[in-house]
Amino acid sequence: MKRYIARRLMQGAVLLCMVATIVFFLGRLTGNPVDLMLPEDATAEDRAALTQTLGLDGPILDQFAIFVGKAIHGDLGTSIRMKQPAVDAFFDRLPNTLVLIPWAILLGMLLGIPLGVVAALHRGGLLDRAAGTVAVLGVAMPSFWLGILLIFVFSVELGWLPSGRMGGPAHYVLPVITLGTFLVAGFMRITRSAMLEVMESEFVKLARIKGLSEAVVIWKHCLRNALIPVLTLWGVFVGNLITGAIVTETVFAWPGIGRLTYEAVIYRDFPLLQAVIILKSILILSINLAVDILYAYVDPRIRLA
Amino acid sequence: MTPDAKGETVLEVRDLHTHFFLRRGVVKAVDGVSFSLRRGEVLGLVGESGCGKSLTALSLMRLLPKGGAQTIKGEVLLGGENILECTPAEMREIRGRRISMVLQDPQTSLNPVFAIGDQLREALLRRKRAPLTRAPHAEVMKEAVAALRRVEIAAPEQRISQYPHQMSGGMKQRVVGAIAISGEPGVLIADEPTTALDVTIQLQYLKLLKRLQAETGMAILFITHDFGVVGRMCDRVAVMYAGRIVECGPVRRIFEAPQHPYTRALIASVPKMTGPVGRLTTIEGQPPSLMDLPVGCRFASRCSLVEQRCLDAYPGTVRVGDEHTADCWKATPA
Amino acid sequence: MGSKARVRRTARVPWIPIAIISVIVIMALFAPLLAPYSPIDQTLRDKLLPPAWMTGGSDKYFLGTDAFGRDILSRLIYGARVSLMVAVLALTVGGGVGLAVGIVAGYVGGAVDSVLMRLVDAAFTFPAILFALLLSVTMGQGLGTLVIAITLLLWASFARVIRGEVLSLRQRDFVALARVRGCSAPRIMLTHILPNVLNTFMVLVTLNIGVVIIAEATLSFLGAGIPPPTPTWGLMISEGRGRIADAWWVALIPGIAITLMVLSVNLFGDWLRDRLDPRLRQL
Amino acid sequence: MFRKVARVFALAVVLVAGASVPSRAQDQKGTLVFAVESLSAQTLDPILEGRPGNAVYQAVMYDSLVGFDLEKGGIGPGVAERWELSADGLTWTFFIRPGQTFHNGDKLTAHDVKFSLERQMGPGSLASAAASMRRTIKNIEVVDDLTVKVQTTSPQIGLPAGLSRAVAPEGAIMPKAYIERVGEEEFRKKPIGSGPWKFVRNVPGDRIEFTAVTTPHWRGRPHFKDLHLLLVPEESTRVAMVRTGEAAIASIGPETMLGASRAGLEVLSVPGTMQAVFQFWGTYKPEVKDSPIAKARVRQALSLAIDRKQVIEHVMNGRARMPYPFATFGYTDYFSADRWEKWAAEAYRYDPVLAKKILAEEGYPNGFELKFANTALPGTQFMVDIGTAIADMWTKVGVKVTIKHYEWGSFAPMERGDQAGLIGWASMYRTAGRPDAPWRYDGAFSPESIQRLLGDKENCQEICQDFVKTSRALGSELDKTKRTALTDHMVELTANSWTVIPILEGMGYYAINTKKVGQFAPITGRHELGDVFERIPRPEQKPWKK
Amino acid sequence: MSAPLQDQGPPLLRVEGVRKYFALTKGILFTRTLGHIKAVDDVSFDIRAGETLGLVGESGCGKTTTSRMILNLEEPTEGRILLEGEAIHGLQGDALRAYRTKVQAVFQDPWSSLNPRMKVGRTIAESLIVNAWGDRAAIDERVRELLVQVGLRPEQAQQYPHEFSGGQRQRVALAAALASRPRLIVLDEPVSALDVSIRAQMMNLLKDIQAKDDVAYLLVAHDLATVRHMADHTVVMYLGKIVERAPTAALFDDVRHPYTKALFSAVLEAWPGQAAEEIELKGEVPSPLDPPSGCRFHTRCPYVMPHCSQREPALREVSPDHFVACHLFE
Repeated sequence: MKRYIARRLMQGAVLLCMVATIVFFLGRLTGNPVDLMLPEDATAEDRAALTQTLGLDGPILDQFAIFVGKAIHGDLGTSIRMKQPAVDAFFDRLPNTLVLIPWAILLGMLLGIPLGVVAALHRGGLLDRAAGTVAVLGVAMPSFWLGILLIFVFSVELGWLPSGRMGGPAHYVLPVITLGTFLVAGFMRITRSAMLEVMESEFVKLARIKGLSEAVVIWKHCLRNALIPVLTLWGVFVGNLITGAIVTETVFAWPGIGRLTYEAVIYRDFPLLQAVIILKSILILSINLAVDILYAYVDPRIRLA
Repeated sequence: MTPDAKGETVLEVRDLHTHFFLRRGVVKAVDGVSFSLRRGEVLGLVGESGCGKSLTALSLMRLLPKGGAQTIKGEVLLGGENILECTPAEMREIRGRRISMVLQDPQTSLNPVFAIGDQLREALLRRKRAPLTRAPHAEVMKEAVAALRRVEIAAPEQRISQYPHQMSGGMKQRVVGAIAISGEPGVLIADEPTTALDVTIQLQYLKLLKRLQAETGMAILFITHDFGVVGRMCDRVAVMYAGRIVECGPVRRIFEAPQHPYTRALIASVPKMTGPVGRLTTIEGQPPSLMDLPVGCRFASRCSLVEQRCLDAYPGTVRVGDEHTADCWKATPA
Repeated sequence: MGSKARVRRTARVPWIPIAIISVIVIMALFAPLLAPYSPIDQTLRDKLLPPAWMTGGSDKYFLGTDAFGRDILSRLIYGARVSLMVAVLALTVGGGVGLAVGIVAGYVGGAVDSVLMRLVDAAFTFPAILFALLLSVTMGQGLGTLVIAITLLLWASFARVIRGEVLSLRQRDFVALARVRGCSAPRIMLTHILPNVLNTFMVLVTLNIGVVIIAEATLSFLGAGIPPPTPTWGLMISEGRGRIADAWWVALIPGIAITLMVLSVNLFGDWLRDRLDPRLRQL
Repeated sequence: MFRKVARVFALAVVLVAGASVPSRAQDQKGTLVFAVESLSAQTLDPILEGRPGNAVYQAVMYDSLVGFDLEKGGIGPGVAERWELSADGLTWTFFIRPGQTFHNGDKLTAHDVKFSLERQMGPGSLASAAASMRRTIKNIEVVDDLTVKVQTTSPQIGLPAGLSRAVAPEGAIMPKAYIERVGEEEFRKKPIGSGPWKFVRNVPGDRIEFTAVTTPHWRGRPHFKDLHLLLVPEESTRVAMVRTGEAAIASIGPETMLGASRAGLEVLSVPGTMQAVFQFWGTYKPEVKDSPIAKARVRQALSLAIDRKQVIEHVMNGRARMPYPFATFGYTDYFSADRWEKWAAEAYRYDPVLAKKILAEEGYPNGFELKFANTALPGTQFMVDIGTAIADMWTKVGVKVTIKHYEWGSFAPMERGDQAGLIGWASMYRTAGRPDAPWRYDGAFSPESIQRLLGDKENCQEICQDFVKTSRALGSELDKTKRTALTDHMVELTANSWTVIPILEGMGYYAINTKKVGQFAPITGRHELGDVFERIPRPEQKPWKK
Repeated sequence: MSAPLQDQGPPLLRVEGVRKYFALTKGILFTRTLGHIKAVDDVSFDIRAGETLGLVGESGCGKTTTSRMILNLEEPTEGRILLEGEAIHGLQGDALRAYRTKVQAVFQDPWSSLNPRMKVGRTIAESLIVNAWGDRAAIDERVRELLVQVGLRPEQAQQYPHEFSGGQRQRVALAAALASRPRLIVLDEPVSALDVSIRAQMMNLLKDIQAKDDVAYLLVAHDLATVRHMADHTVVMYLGKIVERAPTAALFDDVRHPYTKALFSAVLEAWPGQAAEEIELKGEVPSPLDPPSGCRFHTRCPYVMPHCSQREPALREVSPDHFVACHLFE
């Protein structure tokens, strides 16, 4: 296991280097933040001065060398727009996103897994198709559209829920629904197919031969096995959620890293953008690693291998 | 020990029909199977793949695969009670306690995510009718160890906390056996339990089964395609072909004087360890499609002795000897 | 061998989704014939008319008009064209690259596999939407940018699934036998592996049509899609989102269109998967 | 890194931190919530925010040296009550309003003014005019506690305007003693100003909270107890928040205006703050000599093809007006506003027939192909709409328009300080009005500028040279009449060149929930509300009107 | 080191001291080898043209790895394999292609050995196509001929594998193996997945083809009766080693090695009540990662002697052409 983790960490490091390099050069191609920071009638002189202040004037390779040198020491630069260390900006906002994600996953699982089980139990039947349709509806609706509709219905028309921003528990409802619905289909599909596979297996037959009740057979023997592939999805989903957060956080004025990312692109805040992408990659990689370790815990075949 | 008299019939199957209802048609996988099983006896059910022997077993357990399989006719009398008429709840009570089963593939028969002990525990608790969660753990585990010891697993105390993937195939099949017999069932169905095992391990397992049977007096329905296993294990043997039992009788009689041409050909086609090495006898052709069965004898198209009447009508079951029957026009009644 | 009769109960053919998909495809193909107006022609005086059946609606505009007085029905019809074009292009390019990478990585294995799979991991780590945003900012908005961006979003997931399939195919005897018969590696990949992953590929394509359409819409929402006035469904929602309170039809109608379309292709894809490859459990 | 992670999780646990606010005078109560699409840098150090328009949140807590004329727009008294220019035009003297204090009780004196201006000019400053201030300001001298003298290297007529918030936040006055005592880091964490609102908390990416000063303030003592500025990038969400009362005021665009007013919200528009313009880069360059748009008449025809009234009516929901010539607004000093208003009404009329006729005369009876670059700053979706509408109008006179939308930051020619990429194109963007037109004109037309619309150093022909001459003269002309004449000449030159053509004027829109705030009016020419919050009454109070 | 079989002529295939170790490693940058799975450990035998060699053993004994090395699907760790005197590993280009025409294979599982997306005619023709054997018409003719040879109808070339039963598929697989007129066909459990009645058909067919085409077989099997009917020579393997090797008839007459004896007694004869000398082995096959010292069978051997665990027995000739690796025969 240790060896496995070590290897994964190594791979992660290589990956991060790739990501960092791509981001650096791509970011430099996308435009210059100077113009966004200056009024339209700034003079060429103002422009040059600001470019120098921001350290954007050297040859790009020199800039890259400086970037790498600092990055090794954990300094991913200072946000041009917010004038604070980019790493700090990221970690300031990260909790706001992190409090959203578990709820979204929970919502996805609470709806998706039972739907998947029901669909598998009624394979090919009406309930299967109904469950499938309900679940797929989540992926079929663009999340920004869903978010706007939810605000319009539940906040503006009905006045039940606040329409945006972080706040008390009520503030979580709409963003979590927006973020979580698209997971339902994923969880449902994988639960369904895993259940179908497991339900055909010999050990389920043996469990029935033992005379166990149908509930124990389905919810203990089948589901526990079916949950293993469900778990592998977590890694993918968290990645999706972090990306999906860009849209959700924009719609709901949620001050998380999704919004931060979007702003970093829009304002060409290179250091911030680099930091956000690199730190996000670290986040996704660590979550994937954590999921794999968890996976090993759930599946004894891996744990004890 | 139950006070059953030796030779008492514990399981009787009468005219069992289990069909698959598919959109393409009806697959008559089990199409009129009858046999009986006596206490302490091993009945071999032999046949080639697709002849319906496994489905017969699953029909007896009422564990038909999903997707259109249905027992439409017949009786399965377990101790005189037709279990086809039981409610699902009653059937759960019967399974594992009065009739149990060992499956073919030891690799997939155990749930990979639970320790061996857990899986045994479920079965043991069932026997005690105790709620799954409330029995004292230590006591049940002690019983689980005993159950493993009974199937000759070395160091059962350690094995109990292991997971299936940590065991060899032979060992897993023993655990499956331990689970299957933990409810002291009167009838055990063994569906090709040794097919996936190496020959030396197979021998160990068969001997174990024999011993367990001697200890408990259970009746075993032993499903196999291997005449060697039949010869070693069984008291009587029923030969199945295309959904029907075509011949049934004591093992020695079947081997020495098979009455059905299919049985005869089948035994002849098996390569032998002794005797001359020459061309093997073969059965040409293929078994008929279970979706489109002929009206006459199902073996007629491959039979070397075929006559017109074989094609016209299915031959009845003919008593050809003491406890020996054959479904053939040419069989001579005893 | 037991007498286990292997039966697969196929789900019923999803006629309603197929009908919806057909309607949309026909809309896309024959847009100039079907659309009552030009999708970009503005009539500012007729702006924000509600659908014909509502009070204030005009018979001229069945689904109403948007803020520029453009006919929503016509835009919807032409929008189908753009959405499908993006889907076809992105799936051809992204799916094709993923297919090739998956086959090579899975079959060749070893270092090649490691390198390719690390690339796939990198693609998964790198937020694709972000990449698309960056790209649209770098290259300017447009169909090409959009297709490249969505391609980058797709190829890795294709590659990963296909590779998994190839790994299990490689274990099959016919692949070893092909080597024994003297087939070269490229030949085996082309004649033995490729035809056997095509089912999986088709299922992936179907299930990903929805992903592409949503991605296109999302990028339009974030201002990185196909630029106006070209009608795309995502752009229509984006343009109408501010008016949801007073002119709901501008955003709601394309939203429903996207939802129906994606729902249909997904249900169709689910069915296809059940039919062709029930083991396939990818999203 | 570990500490950071630990902090993150600690924060994640504490979701909402309740802040206890001490009780205060009865006449200040409630919270004024303002939702805005961008808080830009969201920093409260004035030297770290370059764009004036985004500094709405700094205006709340800092006063600037020069303020506004609340009635007419343009500049007016601020921290300095009045200012005067020496006869040689090289020294500005500012007279500080007495009795001003910072939030920590320190007196605001001329020392703070000198300190602030020097800090804005300093090397760490990102202020947009830092470079030009360094170049033009020779010396800053504290005469006494309430008097400051600023000496410039050459006459700088526009200096007071440059130190007002109407142009740039460079005039913000910071507490010298405090910053010197606690250092820059601490100042940025706990900023202190002299404005009517005190800083409470800054949650990056989410909001900034202020609380009202309890003492009287020359800008007005706030009626609300607290002020929250919320960052809500999605416009429909902002409107929704005003509808639900979660916010009292939100910045909006024309596209949500109708919905907002139908929903019973009041829609406020700020007159004359910005222009939508389209312009042609490098028309004088040899490589575009044969291009249709190298001809001024063709460019004029394109202007005639635009139905501005339609755009104002339908795209802007009637909340905009016909423009003056480029970047000249009603409140601009030294400028014959009436004359140009009349001129513009005629020149910018809608006459597609004439447009077609001109095109035919110039040799394009069947139109020509035109590439049209449309740029929009974040939060100005309506610019895309305007561009789309105009492209359609041009199409209707036979011009085949290919429209391409850019974000401001990716507007390639701007970023390189070179228009190579857009030569031969029409391009459109939004420009802010300036109280001092010459400054804005210099940035657009002079051969040294970034845009150099009339000519560059290699190609500076007649008009270009005339412009340079006029512009130089304006820089040092102290006589008001002569100055007006020069300004008018400059406007005339550029307007008749048809290189920059305004479309409409006035964009600063807000949706207001009247149950949450009382009646108030914005400051003309000041499209953000940073200097108005303290005057906004509570709903039950009497309206604040200019 | 064991001596090769005594032969009348040069062997078609010679396996010389072949070992195959699969390394188990640890570490990322600096890998340490923890140990080796000794799948095949010093195996030698010859196959003569036109004859059948049976390779018998339980799962994990190395028989399949050996056959895969002969098929050039795996490289041996040590030792070499010669076909007609030429080492087969390391062949390139034309030489490799020529080798591929000479050695073919039929595998156990009829369901996995045919490409489900390829018409069977194309599968059969494949080795002809890749080796540019002839033009299209000639290849079609050859495919028809092969189909008839294996007892199928020529028009079945146009069908896909799913239209065939297991036995028919195995015939197709055989036809495909025969297409290039190989000198040796590796038969890896060719009949064990087939039903009893089909199995006999297949075995007869294999024998007929051998008689006609003079092709040699390497028959990998676990079923002794099948080997008895098919093979001229038999090699018994246990844990990667050859324990006994003899002409089939001699072996079945006079079983020497205790393991072979156990194997024989575990065969369940289809004749009930035949009480032979029965050796029931205790326990399971040890892990090839950590095989027992000395004689690998000593942990389960009923005749185990103290020195069995110390010294490895050599394969020695106990009677003409009958080799046994056991200390009992020293």
